[in-house]
Amino acid sequence: MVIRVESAPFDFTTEAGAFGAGRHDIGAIVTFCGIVRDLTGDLQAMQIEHYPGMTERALMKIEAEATARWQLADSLIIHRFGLMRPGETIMMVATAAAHRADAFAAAEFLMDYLKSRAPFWKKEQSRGGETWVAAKAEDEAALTRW
Amino acid sequence: MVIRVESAPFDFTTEAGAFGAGRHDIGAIVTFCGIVRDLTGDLQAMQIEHYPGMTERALMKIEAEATARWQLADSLIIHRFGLMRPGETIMMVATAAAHRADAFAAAEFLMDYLKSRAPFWKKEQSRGGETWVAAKAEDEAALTRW
Amino acid sequence: MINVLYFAWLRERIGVASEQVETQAKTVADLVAELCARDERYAVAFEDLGALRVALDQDLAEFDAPLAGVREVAFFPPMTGG
Amino acid sequence: MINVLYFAWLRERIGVASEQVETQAKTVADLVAELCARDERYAVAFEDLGALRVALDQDLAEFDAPLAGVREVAFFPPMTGG
Repeated sequence: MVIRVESAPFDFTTEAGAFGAGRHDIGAIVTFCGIVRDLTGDLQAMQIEHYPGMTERALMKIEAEATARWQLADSLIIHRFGLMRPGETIMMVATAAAHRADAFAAAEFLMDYLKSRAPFWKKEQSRGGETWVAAKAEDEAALTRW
Repeated sequence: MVIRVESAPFDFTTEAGAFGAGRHDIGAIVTFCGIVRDLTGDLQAMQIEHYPGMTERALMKIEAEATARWQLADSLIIHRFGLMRPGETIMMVATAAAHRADAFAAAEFLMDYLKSRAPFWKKEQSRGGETWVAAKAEDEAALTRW
Repeated sequence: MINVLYFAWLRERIGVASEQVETQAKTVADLVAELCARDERYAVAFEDLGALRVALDQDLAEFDAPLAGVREVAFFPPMTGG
Repeated sequence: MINVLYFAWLRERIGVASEQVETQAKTVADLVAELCARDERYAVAFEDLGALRVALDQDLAEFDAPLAGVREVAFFPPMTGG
């Protein structure tokens, strides 16, 4: 159970490869990787602000809740803050379990809560200016399924 | 959209790293990795038999169905056959999408169908002998949610 | 002539992975009945059809499906991929 | 004395990231009312409380929550992590 909140870029491949390595009690690993996307080609950068202290606290609570609900062998949350370019990795979640249903459910739960309950705010910078990304009603609604 | 059915070991880390690399229209990547687990320490190896020809055909149908149902930028299925040791990677699925809900749903759909509709059969070899792994009612039931 | 394939424990019980079968069977169930009448090994292996699956020319099918035009029939237990 | 923090566009509108506030406010809503009375910038920023969230000592809370014993209050828009 590892939580990292950091500004430096991280390598998803390296992290995914190290996660659960060498263990024989794991049958299923699910990873989620969030990437700065730029559908229109206008985005220059994304700036992520966070609330130091509360961020780690919120992520720990979310991870503890997932561990209480599902049979997990391990879990990992990495979330960056600061400036990122299109195509760069913003964050990742990984879950390991004996069975795939636990790994999938826990990964989706972590993502849903992390979206709306961890204190991060995204601002997009394009040639036209800067815009704070608005929270989506569907992200808040996603929490009701748990 | 890539499907590979092969006996040689593959490196999940390398495959996950190459998947979706360099694209700016992808916001979410979900991967699933299935590993030979050995909860009791008794398992010596797992032997996976498949139906050459039908396997590729079944996986292509499943992947086409996922692509029709969700907005996917890319998808990947790799499944091994032959002899594997505990801790070795059996198979992986990866999905890439602009939004996480599509990536998660498609990955779970691919896994659910691949479990019960792709012609693979697992046999466990332990000191006590060889046993064919029985299909689980819960895996068949999982299909009803789609 | 139909090519008949067997997989997993069904292959082990019948003792061959595939065989060419000369048959006039109209459906999969008719073919199974012919095989069972031929040898005790088949009768034992096909005892519980509910525990078996069938594919016709590499597509899953039902046991009452017609065999007309089919070149390859495969019998096997429920699949355990993933 | 309570340490008050602002994030994202709320921080930009108010013009500071944090400040020490001398207050006798009983609830978060009371504190907001005090701030709004102090300066137009606050009144504009806090115009729609439904679009804002509050955390007391780094735990999410409601606007009617009591401030007794609280050392750090943070105001921010809905979070957009992930």
